[in-house]
Amino acid sequence: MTTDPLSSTEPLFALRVPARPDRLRLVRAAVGEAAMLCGVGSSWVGDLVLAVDEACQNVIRHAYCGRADGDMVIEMRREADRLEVRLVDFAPRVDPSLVKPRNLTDLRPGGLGTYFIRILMDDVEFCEPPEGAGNCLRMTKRIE
Amino acid sequence: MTTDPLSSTEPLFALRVPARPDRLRLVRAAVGEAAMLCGVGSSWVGDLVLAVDEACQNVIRHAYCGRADGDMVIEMRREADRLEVRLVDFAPRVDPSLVKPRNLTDLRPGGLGTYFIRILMDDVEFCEPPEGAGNCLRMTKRIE
Amino acid sequence: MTCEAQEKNGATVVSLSGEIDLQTSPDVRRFLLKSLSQGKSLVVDMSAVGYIDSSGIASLVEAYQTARKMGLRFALAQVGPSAMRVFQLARLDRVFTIFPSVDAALQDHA
Amino acid sequence: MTCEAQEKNGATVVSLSGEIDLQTSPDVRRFLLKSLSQGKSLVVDMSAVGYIDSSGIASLVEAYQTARKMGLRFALAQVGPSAMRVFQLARLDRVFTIFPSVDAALQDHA
Ligand SMILES: Nc1ncnc2c1ncn2[C@@H]1O[C@H](COP(=O)(O)OP(=O)(O)O)[C@@H](O)[C@H]1O
Ligand SMILES: Nc1ncnc2c1ncn2[C@@H]1O[C@H](COP(=O)(O)OP(=O)(O)O)[C@@H](O)[C@H]1O
Repeated sequence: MTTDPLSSTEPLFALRVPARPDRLRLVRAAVGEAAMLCGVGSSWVGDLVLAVDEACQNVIRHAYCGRADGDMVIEMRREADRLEVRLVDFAPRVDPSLVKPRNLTDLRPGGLGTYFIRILMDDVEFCEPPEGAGNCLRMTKRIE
Repeated sequence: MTTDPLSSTEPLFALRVPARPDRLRLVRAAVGEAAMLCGVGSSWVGDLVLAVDEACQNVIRHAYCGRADGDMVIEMRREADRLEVRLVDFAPRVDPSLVKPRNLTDLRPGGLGTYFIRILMDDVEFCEPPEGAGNCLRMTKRIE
Repeated sequence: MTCEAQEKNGATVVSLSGEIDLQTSPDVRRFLLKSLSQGKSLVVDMSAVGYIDSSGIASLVEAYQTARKMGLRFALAQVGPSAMRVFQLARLDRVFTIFPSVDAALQDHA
Repeated sequence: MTCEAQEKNGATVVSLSGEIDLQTSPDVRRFLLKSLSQGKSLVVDMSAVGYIDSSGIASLVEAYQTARKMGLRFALAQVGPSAMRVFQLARLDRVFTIFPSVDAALQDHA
């Protein structure tokens, strides 16, 4: 065992859950605990947890269109000075150009999720999903 | 989406982490949140969390002999009136007859983990591990 | 997540407690709209809300808009740091009326 | 997990706080043994311990045995329900001297 295990590149966890609202607490708990391993402050952790939660919500509501039988996988790793989160689903391929925030000045319920993700993370992009998966959203956040 | 999603058989989560002491908080958080989905009380949850933590500790300390490069997978599912936990590692095959608690009347540090697991869970057994894995400990606890 | 309502100084005070997320926000939404149907000013005590996401925000925005349409006041009280952070991100700290305490909100309503 | 020591009525009071598990129990063990090397009675304030596992129990048992060898008193104070549950499972509630408060433990030491 090394003394400072999380100074560089290493996997934190991979979590597979049914893509359902009642699993989001569990996802947040795992993401929060993993982030704490990197010695970041609680507001940094809170921001990361919110961004990942919003991305998972979008998988549940949009990618799977509310169908309750698909899974999602949340993978977190430390990459040098960044935390990287990959969110994989098994839904039909999404057109990334349709995933965008609404105009904030237009006050209405909804439309904030992608906006939160973009301002809270340093990089967000759909990347090539693993064999057999539908979509893979890759998000990174610089560790402060 | 069904209204009572957890009344019968369904997967709760599968979590893969490096088999290291600093990942145990994350494991406990996930196990605790998943157990809460089944409508059990907090002392029932606490007992389950302790048993799973002890089983993970034994993978870290005994199955991997303190080597820090192996993973473990914790899988939890509801099976009718039971919670089932499977703990899979990728270590060399363990002889189940060597996995046993010490005599409690002999006061010394250590030797309590397997005892806790046995009294807190209703069934504990090594089962056939998945292809490519080393060991699979299957534990179930009746939901009260 | 629990929602509780009580009458105070002629207003309805709803206390939310726990985490407001995609799982629980439909209940929060329903509870707030039902409370507004009493026809009284609404104060939402946020002190015990440990987490709120965009779906929780949506429930609050909908209640806020419903209150305005009904000509009723809608205020939040004692917003903790984690919820305040989310309001600020959504620039809702300037839209919602936010009081440091339920009492301050009730005095303003009176 | 934090460990803090202070002198009180000629005894050393160690306050443990957080979760005592395989990751943190080596620190707890070291801290308790170092505190015993002061040669004073030891009271361990457990009130802020939210979790303890068999490795944490092992650290306490080792400190308890070391204290006995040194002829020093060793007591636990304000054990919360989750830690007490674990002591009971291990049948250590009958081995350790457990007081409802640090003050009660100190009075007994005096
Ligand atoms: N994972 C996804 N799969 C498919 N479409 C998505 C996904 N995430 C977001 N979208 C699209 O982007 C829009 C904006 O999403 P968001 O900002 O989270 O707000 P909301 O979900 O409330 O509409 C959604 O309405 C949806 O059309
Ligand atoms: N996963 C495992 N792989 C190999 N051996 C194990 C495993 N779990 C337990 N053992 C064996 O069983 C013994 C008792 O384990 P336990 O009751 O947890 O106490 P301790 O780990 O403190 O010795 C261990 O010392 C070890 O020899």
